[in-house]
Amino acid sequence: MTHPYIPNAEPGVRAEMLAAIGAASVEEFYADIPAELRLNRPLDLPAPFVAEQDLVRHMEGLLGRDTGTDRALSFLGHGCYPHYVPAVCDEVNSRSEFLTAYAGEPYEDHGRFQALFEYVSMMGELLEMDVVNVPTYDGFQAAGTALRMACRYTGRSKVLVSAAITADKLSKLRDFLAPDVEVTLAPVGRDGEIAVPGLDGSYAAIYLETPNVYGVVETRGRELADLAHAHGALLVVGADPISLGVLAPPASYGADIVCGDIQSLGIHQNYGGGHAGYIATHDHEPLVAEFPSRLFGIAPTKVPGEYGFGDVFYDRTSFAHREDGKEWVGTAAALWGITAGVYLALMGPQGMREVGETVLARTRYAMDALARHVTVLHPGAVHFREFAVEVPSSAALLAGLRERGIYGGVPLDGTTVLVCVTERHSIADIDRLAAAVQETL
Amino acid sequence: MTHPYIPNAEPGVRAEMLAAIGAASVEEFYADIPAELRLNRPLDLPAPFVAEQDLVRHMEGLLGRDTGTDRALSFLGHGCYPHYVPAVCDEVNSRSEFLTAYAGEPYEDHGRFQALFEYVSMMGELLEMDVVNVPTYDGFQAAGTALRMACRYTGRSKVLVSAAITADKLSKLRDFLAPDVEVTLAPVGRDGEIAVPGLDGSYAAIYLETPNVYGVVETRGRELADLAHAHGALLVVGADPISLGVLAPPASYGADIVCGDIQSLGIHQNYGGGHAGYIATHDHEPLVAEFPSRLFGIAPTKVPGEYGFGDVFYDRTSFAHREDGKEWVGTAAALWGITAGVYLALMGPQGMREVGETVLARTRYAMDALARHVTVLHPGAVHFREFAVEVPSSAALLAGLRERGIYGGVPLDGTTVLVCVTERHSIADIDRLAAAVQETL
Amino acid sequence: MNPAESFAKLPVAPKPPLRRFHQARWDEPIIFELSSPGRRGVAVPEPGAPAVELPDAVRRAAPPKLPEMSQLHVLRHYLRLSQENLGVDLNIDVGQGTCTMKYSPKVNDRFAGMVAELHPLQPEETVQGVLELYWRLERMLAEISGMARVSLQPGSGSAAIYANIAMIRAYHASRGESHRDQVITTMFSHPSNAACAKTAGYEVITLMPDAEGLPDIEALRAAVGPRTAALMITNPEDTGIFNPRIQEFVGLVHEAGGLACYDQANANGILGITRARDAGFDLCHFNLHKTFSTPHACGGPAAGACGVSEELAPFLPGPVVGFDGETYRLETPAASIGKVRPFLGVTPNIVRAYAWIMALGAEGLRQVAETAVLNNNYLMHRILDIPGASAPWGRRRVEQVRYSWQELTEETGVHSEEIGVRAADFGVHYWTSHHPYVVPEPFTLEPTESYSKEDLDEYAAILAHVASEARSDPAFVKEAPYNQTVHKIDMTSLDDPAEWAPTWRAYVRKHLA
Amino acid sequence: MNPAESFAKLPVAPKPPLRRFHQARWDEPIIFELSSPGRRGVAVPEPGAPAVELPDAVRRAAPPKLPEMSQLHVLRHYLRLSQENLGVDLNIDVGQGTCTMKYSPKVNDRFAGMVAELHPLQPEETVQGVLELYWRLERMLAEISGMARVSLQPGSGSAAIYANIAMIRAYHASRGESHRDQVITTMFSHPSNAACAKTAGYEVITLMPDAEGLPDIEALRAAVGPRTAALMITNPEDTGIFNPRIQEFVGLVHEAGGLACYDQANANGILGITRARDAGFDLCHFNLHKTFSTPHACGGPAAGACGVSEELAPFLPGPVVGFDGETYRLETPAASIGKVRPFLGVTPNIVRAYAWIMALGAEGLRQVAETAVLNNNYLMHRILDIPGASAPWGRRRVEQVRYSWQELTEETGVHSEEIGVRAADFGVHYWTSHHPYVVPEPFTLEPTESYSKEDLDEYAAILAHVASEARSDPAFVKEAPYNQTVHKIDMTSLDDPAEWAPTWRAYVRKHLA
Ligand SMILES: Cc1ncc(COP(=O)(O)O)c(C=O)c1O
Ligand SMILES: Cc1ncc(COP(=O)(O)O)c(C=O)c1O
Repeated sequence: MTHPYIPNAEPGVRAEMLAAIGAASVEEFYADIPAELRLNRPLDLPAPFVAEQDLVRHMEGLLGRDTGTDRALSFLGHGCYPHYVPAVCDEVNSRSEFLTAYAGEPYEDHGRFQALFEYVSMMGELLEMDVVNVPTYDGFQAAGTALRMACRYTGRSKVLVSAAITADKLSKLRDFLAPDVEVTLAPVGRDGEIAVPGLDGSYAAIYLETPNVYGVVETRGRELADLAHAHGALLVVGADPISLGVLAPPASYGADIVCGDIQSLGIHQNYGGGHAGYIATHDHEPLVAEFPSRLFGIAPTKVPGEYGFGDVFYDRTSFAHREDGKEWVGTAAALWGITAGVYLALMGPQGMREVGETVLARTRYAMDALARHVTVLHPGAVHFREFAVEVPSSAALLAGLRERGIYGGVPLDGTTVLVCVTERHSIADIDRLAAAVQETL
Repeated sequence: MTHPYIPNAEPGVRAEMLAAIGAASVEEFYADIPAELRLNRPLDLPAPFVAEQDLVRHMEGLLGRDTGTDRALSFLGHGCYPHYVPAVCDEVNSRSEFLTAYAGEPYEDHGRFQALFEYVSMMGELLEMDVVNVPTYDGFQAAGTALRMACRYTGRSKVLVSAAITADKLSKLRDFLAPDVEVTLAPVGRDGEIAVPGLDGSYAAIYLETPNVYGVVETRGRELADLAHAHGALLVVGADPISLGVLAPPASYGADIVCGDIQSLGIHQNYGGGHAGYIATHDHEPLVAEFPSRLFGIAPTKVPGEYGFGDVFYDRTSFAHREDGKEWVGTAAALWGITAGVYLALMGPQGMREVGETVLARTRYAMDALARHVTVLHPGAVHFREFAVEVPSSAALLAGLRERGIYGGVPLDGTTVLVCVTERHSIADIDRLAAAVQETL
Repeated sequence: MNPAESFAKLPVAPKPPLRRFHQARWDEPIIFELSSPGRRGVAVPEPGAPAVELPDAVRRAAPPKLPEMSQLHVLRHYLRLSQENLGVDLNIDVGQGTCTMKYSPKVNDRFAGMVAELHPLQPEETVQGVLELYWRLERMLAEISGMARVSLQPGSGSAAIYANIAMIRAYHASRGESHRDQVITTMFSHPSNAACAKTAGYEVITLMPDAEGLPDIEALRAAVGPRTAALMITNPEDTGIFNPRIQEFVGLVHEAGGLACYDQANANGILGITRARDAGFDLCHFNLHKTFSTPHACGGPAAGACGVSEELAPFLPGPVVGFDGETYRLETPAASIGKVRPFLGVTPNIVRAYAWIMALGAEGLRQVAETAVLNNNYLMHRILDIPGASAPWGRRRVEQVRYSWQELTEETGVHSEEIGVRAADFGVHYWTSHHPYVVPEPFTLEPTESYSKEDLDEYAAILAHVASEARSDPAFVKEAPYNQTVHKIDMTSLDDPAEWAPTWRAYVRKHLA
Repeated sequence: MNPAESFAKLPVAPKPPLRRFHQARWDEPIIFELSSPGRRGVAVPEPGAPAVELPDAVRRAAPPKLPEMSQLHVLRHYLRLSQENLGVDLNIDVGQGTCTMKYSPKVNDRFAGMVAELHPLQPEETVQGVLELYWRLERMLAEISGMARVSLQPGSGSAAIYANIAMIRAYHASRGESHRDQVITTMFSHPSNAACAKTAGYEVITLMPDAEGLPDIEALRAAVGPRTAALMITNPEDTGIFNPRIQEFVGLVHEAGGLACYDQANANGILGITRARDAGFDLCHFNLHKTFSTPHACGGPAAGACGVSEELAPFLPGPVVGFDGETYRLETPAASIGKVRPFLGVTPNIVRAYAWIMALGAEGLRQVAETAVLNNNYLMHRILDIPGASAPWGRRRVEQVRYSWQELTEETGVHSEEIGVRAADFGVHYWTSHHPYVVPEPFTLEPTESYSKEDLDEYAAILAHVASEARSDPAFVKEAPYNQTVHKIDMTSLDDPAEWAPTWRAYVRKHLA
């Protein structure tokens, strides 16, 4: 049987094509592969499910064993968030034309260019910055690249990084910056915010996140911006865009580069496969010159009133100049950018404000509800979406909750649990968590 | 808040539009509705879920209580069948352009016309008939209309209907034919086939189905065709197209009108919402004149090599002539027609043969497996997809199976159960059923 | 990159008033022409059990000549065809008047998918969720119509009309009044009212519009009598005019012993404003694929709902869903007309309609109605500004308007249908109206609540432009389309039995042999 | 209906040799231009709890100027844009050479959806299914590459290359050989090899092709030495030529104490034919979005897989999935370089790649390879028939070919890029190739196994036609496109800081103020 995915495997066509080429067999095309490199046996792989229905059964059997957050009450966050995904987001990103396209020209792929231009433009409004990249892989990469951009821009090779970031992200930053950038950690204050550090002229940047790993909203951004600028450094801020309907955009208090992950904007948790990173700056040529990612911009066409698009300042990239470009560029996470654009267009300014207000209020409600049973850390700070609690045993608490159908949070250590509350958690959900915590303890 | 579905409910726009029209308020447009007909209170409806996420929760809560055939092992058939639906079928019928279109002209809706033309054309190949309608509602309607077509064509008003059809379909036929067509039932022979009836010149048609309600493949089609024709009547055959890769198309043994349901061709069970009816004839003008449905055909355009489409013989329809058209035409089940076309194109002749062979073999395997524990009816007949078994108590057996996670079949009466086996049932599934039957008895 | 010389400057000029549309044109062959032997789009599992030998009498002799294609090629073909189609999601779909082309929320498709794997004959205890949903939707539609019970079984508006007539027939029969053999309808009621009545065995009497565009009440007086089984009427009719004397119409029919049946296929403009039962109707029906937003799906699957008074309830098609305060059950009404279609109804659309109402609530439905009516009157205001367009019988309209290009046609020779085809060169379309064209050179617009003011302005601007083209260059308009998938079609062969080709098979036989 | 006079006859004439394509053109404004105050596309639930007052320092002062649109209008805009885009599902996508544009089966998207609601930090016992899938895919890729372990964490091919370099760096460091500060690559290896190495702190040495189009082995001999950290090489290179001396290359590097790292982004032509480890490589990577069929998604999300020998396994990014015969667990390799991305990997694509292999099996993968290579050689045969097209360095090719229009350009002045743009007027496209253009006027075709002979014939016919147009009317070709969504773009402003507009905000400020 000719496999449904391989039309020219049909013997008749195959013979016809070989005849047209004048080749006796496909083997001829492999003439350059030396005999000693040839694998002279079939690959040792499981027997296939050629019939689609058999494959479906297999996959349903395999993945049906998982108990997703749709079948439990989940308060897991810590870098991947269960915000509500409007159906239109999924509709748009599952369109064949977007899902299966790649890298056509701004003509036959006009739609992709416009959709991504609109995404970066909406992000620009949210961030109050004029330059936003076509997404890089994820927020980790965005932070790493933002710091490298700061180093290249300032000509320095030291960065001060807030300790209030996830261990995983720090691991990525260390590896990514390792060869030539020195990373110093700024400690976290008792209030859960970055402690205002000492700085000198050797630093390229201060990097902090808001909300930070504890869900704490950093309030001293302006002070830190002034400090950085006073020493010729940049302020680089990691911000979750979902918060920016209510929280001040970092640019407003002096951030020079803003970066983060857009998974919260209309993208499912996807077992960690829903990430995409943004990096934003002002329209300042020397800083724009340091972006490795693609930047899309409007360009006129021969026809008045027609919007064309193209690559802004392509010469920066490794596509243009290999190792002489900035870092590298390649396939990253464009479709999530389009999706986030759809999300922002659906939400509009009101929706973004409301989702922010709802998350703030429900987070606070959850903190208050849990505070009756456990110690809530940094109770005086403004929290967005996450907060940490101290418990006798993280493992015991979480196991107890799990028995009650609740994924109670992410253990930060043996006695600290990070709880995530979004607009998808109803007040009743939070009450259920609080009751279960009480029972479990 | 302006509802996301109602852009002009926004007060500013609303006021602007009223001003443009010169109306003080929307009330003015209702001037023709007398005060005594006005509902002077809000409708008494449940509080809405305006936020999409709240609606999702509500719907998941409501429908999550059902245990579908994807969460049990189901042998239910009896007019609605669990054939495998290739993913491409769902992909095509969920395309916005098809899902949300209606009744444009053959220009701006060229795609719909071509897709439906191709559907009827593929059905024509399967049926070996030249005329197939754009789908009517379902197989019930198709049978009713086919019989009315036969009556109009012959000028007679009596039909002989095989008793081997479902009670529901008979109910529909009785109601639909009631005013002016007399329905006589032909008994079922001991072999499970229609008993060859007596006929006279007052009959417009003999109607039988194959496979019939017992899953029995009727073998005396030619004889019945000759009988009908000898008396100036038509042979109308109800056939499930999924069987026609292996079973002879009724036209090949003399059927004049063939009809049925296409739910088996790539359409989910949908709790009974996946039905669409087909009617087919030869290209014989007087019979074509009796179709009430739309027929789409190829027409040339101004540009050579361009396929245009349009309505064939539109003058037949109630759209053209109201009560002087044939029955009526309206919105029916076009998207399922497109879907069935996709299915047939995916399957091709080989796929249709293979699915037929697999269903035949597994049906027989299931009959043999159950025959070890219960009495299988009509064991000598060829069965396709369904067969009946006699048991001490249908209710007891089915309840017992249900406890074991099995929907064992449809009870035809207190001691007869109809079992359905398709290509989706593995041999292991059938063995599991047989074992459970044994345990239950 | 190596930018050439500059030939255009930023900023981009403002867009011109009309969209420079071109529809996707893939010039696709017919699917059979894409076939190549031996290929296939999906594989089927081996039997895994002994093959069954079929007797000659039932064995297929030659394989069906279906296309043989790999999966990508099937998909690609249909995706290309899909791009060659408009739909509510793509265009300003206000031109299919009486068809209520509204937004069908995407999230509702997801809900519809939740019932995909339910079998209609599952044990009732395993389908309490979907049964409750049916029950709740029935209760909501009962409230909206004022009726006692509602059947959700019919597969469309016309099927619901037919079910209503079947109930009317059964009702009269149950009272020994089977001599009632006439149904009265109106010329501006949907043709299915007349056609279904005729199919059900009735003689059809059609009331023509009076000078005000309303069905002639004197003609009704003349028509009613002991043979009257029912009045089947739309209101507002296809004209968009609400008949203020509707209660009188109902009264006259009731006095004669007939029933009054309300075609509420499109109730979009009067949701929460006025109800069928309150005007005295005994039966009514809704199209869930219109007012209640389920998608039109290229012409179905659709769904109809029949609402009836207490008196007619025993005749409803069965089953209906009953509720004892704890459990939902399928029940067959006492004197049921039986099945009008398989099983309980077109469930995916029942689910969508339910979800749509639940997203809006009472206040939302009222906003739907008011906005639909506002949009309609606003669009009318814009259309009537176009020289050559008119709306017979003055300006009173609810949610749709039957317009006329009579004046333009007289002036230019360009017909309404031609204007519609040319309008589609700008990415929108319209439907003229049902035959016969009582309003000359008609077109029927119904903007519903889904469209924005900007949409309506764009739509009116397109028609204004085409009307002016008709004046300046009528031949150009008549030779349209230019920017769509195909060019002007010669339809003549479609009515010629020697030529017509309703399948590829017929085409090959007649034209390629 | 009232058919007019006939002007065309059946049968329809045969289709002309080239498709009369026109892409959808909706002339859409930028989304901000569709905004109207107060509208919205989706509602958010009320807090249901007391509001939190934000301190001034963190409260947003002015609302973001996002568009305000109803749901249908957002959807419509994006659906229109989607129609203005090509994709594998729509076109004969053989022109993005080295990008392996193959069919991504629709059913696999459904599987991808099954992990949508999994959180990456769920307790391991609640995600045994997806962990098993990771583990199984790792085992299969290990078999396909011959490597000991495979990380599925990287988000793309380039990210996998970077992870490989990071492992190389860690490996040398662990042996006290951090003085190794050079990476050798080749000009026809993907630029990310050079760029990632540079980012990781290495000096990059690039081998140029020799007279046969293969990387110059003498140059390699000259380059290797005590500073050599690794060779990073593609094979077959972007030219499509398999380097028969690859084992020698690896040997030379090994002798110098360096590691050999194989860019197998695109292994489509050699699946089951030859394996990275068997040629002595220490590391390799696959692009799951190429060879293993996950969709390209307009440029990601993608997925990369890093395969390594036993010796390098301790350095893999963490976590990886371990299996004790009963339970699947997340484990961190002993000397892990740490995270290269959040969590475990781009799971939806891991799922798709797994399903794709499981639909094919060993025999199917071999058919994939053989058919990809057959298709490539067949297409090359057709392309080389076009006067003006050539494929430098003879006819030996595996799954792709870097062609040249040098002769045509010399004759006509029309450049490769222009030919590609004009070809898109027929519904297909191509990519020239990576900079710098070592092959003059390049274009790179890679037909993969997904396309039919008919597709390849059509593609070749389009290029032949455009080439002949270039001869007969070069200016016409240079002014293309004509049948696409937009017309010829003036790109000059994009490189001018005073003019460029990388967001709407910048555009408004610079050009509309
Ligand atoms: C007023 C009216 N009645 C009845 C119908 C018939 O509905 P359907 O097309 O669903 O059969 C329609 C729709 O076309 C209608 O607008
Ligand atoms: C040979 C080769 N290596 C590496 C890459 C980079 O992969 P990605 O685009 O996923 O970063 C590609 C794809 O462009 C490639 O073809």
